[in-house]
Amino acid sequence: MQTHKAKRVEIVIEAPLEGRLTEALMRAGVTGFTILPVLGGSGRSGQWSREGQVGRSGMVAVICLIRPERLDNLLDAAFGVVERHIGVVSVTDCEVLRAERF
Amino acid sequence: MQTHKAKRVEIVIEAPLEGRLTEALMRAGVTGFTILPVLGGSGRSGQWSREGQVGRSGMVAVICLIRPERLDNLLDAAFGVVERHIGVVSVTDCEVLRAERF
Amino acid sequence: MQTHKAKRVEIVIEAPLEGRLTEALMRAGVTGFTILPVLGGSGRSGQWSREGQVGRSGMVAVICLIRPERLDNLLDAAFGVVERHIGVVSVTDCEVLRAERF
Amino acid sequence: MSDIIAIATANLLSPVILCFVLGLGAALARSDLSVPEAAAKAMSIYLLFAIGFKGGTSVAAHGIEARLAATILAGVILSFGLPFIAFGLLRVMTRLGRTDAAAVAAHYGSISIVTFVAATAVLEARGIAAEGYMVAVAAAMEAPAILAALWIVSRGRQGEDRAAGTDAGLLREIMLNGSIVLLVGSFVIGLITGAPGLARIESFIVSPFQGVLCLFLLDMGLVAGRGLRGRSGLLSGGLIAFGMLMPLIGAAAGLAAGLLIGLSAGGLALLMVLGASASYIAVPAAMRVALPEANPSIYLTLSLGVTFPFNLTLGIPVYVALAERLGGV
Amino acid sequence: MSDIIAIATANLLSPVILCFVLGLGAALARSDLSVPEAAAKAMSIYLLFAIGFKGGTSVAAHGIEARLAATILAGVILSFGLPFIAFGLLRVMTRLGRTDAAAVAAHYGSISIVTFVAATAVLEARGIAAEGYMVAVAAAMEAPAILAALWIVSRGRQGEDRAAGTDAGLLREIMLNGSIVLLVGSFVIGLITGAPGLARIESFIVSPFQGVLCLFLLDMGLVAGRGLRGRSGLLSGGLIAFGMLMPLIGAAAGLAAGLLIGLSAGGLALLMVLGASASYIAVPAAMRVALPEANPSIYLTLSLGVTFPFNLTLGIPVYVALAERLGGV
Amino acid sequence: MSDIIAIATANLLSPVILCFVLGLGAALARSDLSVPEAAAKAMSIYLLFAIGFKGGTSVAAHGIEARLAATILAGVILSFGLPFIAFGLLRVMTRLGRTDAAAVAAHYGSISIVTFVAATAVLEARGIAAEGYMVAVAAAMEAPAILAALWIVSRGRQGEDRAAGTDAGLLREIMLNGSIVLLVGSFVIGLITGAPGLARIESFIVSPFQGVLCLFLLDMGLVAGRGLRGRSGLLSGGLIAFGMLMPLIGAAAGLAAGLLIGLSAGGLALLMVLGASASYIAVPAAMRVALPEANPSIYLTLSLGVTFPFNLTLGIPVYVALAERLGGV
Ligand SMILES: Nc1ncnc2c1ncn2[C@@H]1O[C@H](COP(=O)(O)O)[C@@H](O)[C@H]1O
Ligand SMILES: Nc1ncnc2c1ncn2[C@@H]1O[C@H](COP(=O)(O)O)[C@@H](O)[C@H]1O
Ligand SMILES: Nc1ncnc2c1ncn2[C@@H]1O[C@H](COP(=O)(O)O)[C@@H](O)[C@H]1O
Ligand code: NA
Ligand code: NA
Ligand code: NA
Repeated sequence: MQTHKAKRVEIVIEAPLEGRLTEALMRAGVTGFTILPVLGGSGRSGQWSREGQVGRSGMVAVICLIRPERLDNLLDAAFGVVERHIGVVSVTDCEVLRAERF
Repeated sequence: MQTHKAKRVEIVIEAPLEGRLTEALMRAGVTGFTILPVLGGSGRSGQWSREGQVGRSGMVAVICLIRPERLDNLLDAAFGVVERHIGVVSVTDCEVLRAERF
Repeated sequence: MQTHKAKRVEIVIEAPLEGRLTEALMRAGVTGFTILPVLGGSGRSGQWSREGQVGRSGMVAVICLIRPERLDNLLDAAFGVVERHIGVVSVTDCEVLRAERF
Repeated sequence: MSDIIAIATANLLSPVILCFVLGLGAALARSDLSVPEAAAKAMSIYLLFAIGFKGGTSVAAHGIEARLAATILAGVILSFGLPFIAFGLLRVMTRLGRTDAAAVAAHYGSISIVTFVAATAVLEARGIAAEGYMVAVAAAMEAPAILAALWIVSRGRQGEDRAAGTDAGLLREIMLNGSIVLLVGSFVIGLITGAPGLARIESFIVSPFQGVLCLFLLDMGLVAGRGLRGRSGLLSGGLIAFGMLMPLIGAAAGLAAGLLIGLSAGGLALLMVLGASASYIAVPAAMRVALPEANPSIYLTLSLGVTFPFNLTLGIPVYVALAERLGGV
Repeated sequence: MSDIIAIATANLLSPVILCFVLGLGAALARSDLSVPEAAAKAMSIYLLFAIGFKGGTSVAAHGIEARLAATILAGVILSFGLPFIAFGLLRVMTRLGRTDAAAVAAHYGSISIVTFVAATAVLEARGIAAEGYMVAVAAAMEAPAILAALWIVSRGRQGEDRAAGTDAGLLREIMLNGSIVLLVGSFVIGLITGAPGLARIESFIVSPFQGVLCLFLLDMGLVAGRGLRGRSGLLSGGLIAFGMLMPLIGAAAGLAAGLLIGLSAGGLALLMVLGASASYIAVPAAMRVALPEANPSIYLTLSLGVTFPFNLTLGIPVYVALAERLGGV
Repeated sequence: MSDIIAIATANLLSPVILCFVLGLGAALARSDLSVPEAAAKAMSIYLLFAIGFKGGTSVAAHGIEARLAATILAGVILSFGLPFIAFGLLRVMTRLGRTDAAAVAAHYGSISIVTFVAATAVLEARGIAAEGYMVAVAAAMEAPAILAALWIVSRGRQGEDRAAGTDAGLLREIMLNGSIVLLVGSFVIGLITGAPGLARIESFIVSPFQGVLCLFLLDMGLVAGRGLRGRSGLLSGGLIAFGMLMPLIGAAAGLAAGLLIGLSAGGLALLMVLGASASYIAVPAAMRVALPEANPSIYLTLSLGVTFPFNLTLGIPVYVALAERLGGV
């Protein structure tokens, strides 16, 4: 089946920042993204778990499939938001069906 | 540690279609898959969020690790279900432990 | 934007083992990980779904971004825990921002 | 007239409605107030179980009348028939294509159980009794509308696509839809255990009922508001007009059927509400499977953002007032 | 005999049991009816808190008797001893390997708190009082069975594998299992605050109790049904027979111990229920950690799909009837 | 003095506090006991709705007094002013940097609604009435502290960074924070529907209130305990001292303001509690957005792990006793 090269960007970020990140992504011309819940994790700022949270805290994972040429825009936009906050950004090569969607 | 080449297929699809997709995957000889919840997202059909949903709506992410040679079968099966619906399919190269499982 | 080579390890494991896995990962010098909830799945030990569970059962997905040179340590540690249990481990090449974090 | 206004104001100033308004306002103002999905689902399970059970016990008390079968039959006919009227209206009043129109039509043949529950609360507040089996009628009305819509679409389609409409598993999914099963199941349980059963769980399903309904409608308001915020652009004047006209037509049809059968004032009001209300749970899910080409934003926004609030605020008082005038005793 | 039938029918026709049957049927019919996991967990927390607290307040009222210690000790012995009987039976009646048999055995030594709660509801309905400290006994019986099973397995194993069974953290996890902590904790809170404390939260933990139990058992039915649907193939005739014979043996052991101690009819019935019931929460999780080679489908399906329904429907009435005959006052 | 001790012991031995202690202990002992996030959120929605609504109905009963405005104004001033005192103290008592100190300070100007609710429960238990509009005051006090903190920080900053603090959307987010909207909204609903409205949902929002509060505090204990377990290392002696001194200062400020306004004993106690309590929901989320450099572990652990338990166990009894002495009638 016909597939097309693309990049899969995965951004783990604090929940209160979610809205700001997605807005930044849209401004950067991202056509779509998917948000996954996160149960917990660990990093330089220590270990945490959903259960240990009150209110809107915790983190989410934002997954974004884009055409390779759009990657830099996206990373700049994402970095602008993540920069001063805890969280991680990873990029993977992938193939997508229905490239017209991206 | 000994690893083996495989493909990681990630399918984001509407929850009401989940059952139909997994059945199609099994028919296509897929040995296993993992289903992750989705909090929200955005695409050609607009932005949505779990909170804005009632009932069985929303989307799920189905992750499927398979041997490279089985990829085309899987994509055909997946495409048959996703085709007329909203959702995205991406494929990544990966390595797996315990290849005998796939 | 400047990115750095890394590995993305995804481990799907039974929830009761989560604590043991993360401890093993830390001992293996992993600097961070993210835990995602799992709704259900299928594999050699059959199909299951969150809804069919009582108590602390079910599975979780642990995602771990690390420097390539640390991969083997991590896989050994992970395998030590997963070995006798159901679950899968996959590894993908990726690029990360802010390598100093890994 | 005066009594309509009386009921309307009493209704509009009830905690239940004000909670809905609060949710609506909070969402439109983009507040981050939200009710966890699991909590909302749990409340809907509670509400379905409570009204189903109470309906069953009341039937157990009054005995099963011949009218039960007649009313259920009437409900099925309404549910199957109304989509055709809705479809015709939509093609005239709006620019919706065949598939979108059929999908919307299905929602208006089917019912909104929350609207039904809100109506029972209003009747209770006015001390009007209703036939307990109306919950069974509600359950019976959920599915037929979907079949009507699929039939409408398939008539306008070619081979392979027609197949789509008639998906193997779909029919089972529709009939065994969770809310139908729970409603019918708890109705039967109430029927079997009767008064003694009710006595054992009364303090759970009766006393807190109104309060739970408040919080549930708070969430409904939030959901409706979020939908309107994002998608109100989709609603042409014609669609909005349809969203308020169709309930009145459905209510009129329910009224006619109810009078024929000779329902009590309470039963009459509830049958009108069932005719007037539009589904936003069972039908949307079925439409995604059977008519994926239909745009979900249209039918969801119309049913949840226009018709549901309309019935909740203005519709119910009107239906109740009319039923009180015309209904038997 | 007649009274057994009387209790059995009263029990089978209670809303609580019918809700379980509804859930079971819905799941077997592949309905999409489901209770959110969070709601189910919240209900179990409510139920554990309520019975623990009520038990504590009743002990506060009647004072701590010498029999408390004796009964807890008896419970621990039952929990540790029954797995050996179960293991023996399984090796004779079924083809299960050593590890699978030991894992199953652990479940039958331990207890099902929901079965316990359902039994208290039946006693209440019949106006039979029971020793408040039975909840403490229930908590004490959760863990020992696990150790018994690990010991059985380790006896048949070589070095490195034996290590597996005795995982450092495991023991702590078992003893500090959430349900044990909550049950014991709320028991102690009830003990401390006594009647005045109960008065403050009575309308929360007493009146809605039966209703919450209904919805909780609805979910239990759904879970059990899903399990049976997928895995009933695993159940050989021998396993099913074991799943109904073992509870009777456990109940008999509980009866004997209870008579020795001289428990009231209510306490006797509850100790029988504890002996008869099989765990499906604490033990399965522990088995996944300690005996991963054991097939979870077997013990879960057997405990949840066979023994739980058996006790709920037929077992409890029998145990209660016998206890009423033989128990003290 | 004696009455303080009386209230304190009565408070410490109440089911509510003991549930908190149970949760705290379970978490510190690393039990896997946990309340689902959705259930905890649902309970907080219930509590906010209930106290807001009750406050509204009581204002509807007693009429809106001039003191309402005065008290709200006082609350706003307290909320904006206390962070400056807190910031000063932190710079003296601890080694926290400017940003961390400001972030912590914001929490102490704002309020903990759960502490407020717990206090109302204590007042009820002692049969002391309070002004219904105190819930409106509570809502008014949530946000100003955040602005004060941002102002403190921006004073010490250069251009581009100053921008950060004053994020476009932030202000709206703070003002339309879910808990503020729900509290104010349900207050207004109570105000509109008054006694008849209350009558309809009383058995939902009044009778089970204390019980729900118990389970909610069980979860608060679990969360606080988990936080302490992981991060107690962060708490220097100075920080802990601050965590217990600052509430007393806040309470004193509240007392002074309340006496000036001439609040009743109940109102006085609640204003003291509002001054004394520290936020751990609204403010932390705002701080993550506005002051990401501030270490969340510090302010969360301090507010939730030190000040919340302090107020809950010792603070409230002291405030209530003082209020009873000095407060009007
Ligand atoms: N190496 C990693 N792999 C996967 N997730 C990570 C990693 N490092 C950090 N994270 C995630 O990002 C969150 C914040 O990380 P940090 O900013 O390092 O505290 C953690 O709680 C994890 O959820
Ligand atoms: N480029 C993308 N990257 C990640 N997820 C996407 C992307 N496009 C769409 N999705 C997901 O697929 C869903 C439906 O997409 P669409 O069919 O384009 O409306 C969205 O709600 C997202 O969850
Ligand atoms: N090929 C696969 N792709 C993705 N997930 C899998 C795969 N095989 C197994 N899994 C996941 O691992 C769990 C246990 O697998 P197994 O040990 O094969 O029973 C399954 O329930 C799935 O969630
Ligand atoms: Na209708
Ligand atoms: Na047992
Ligand atoms: Na304060």
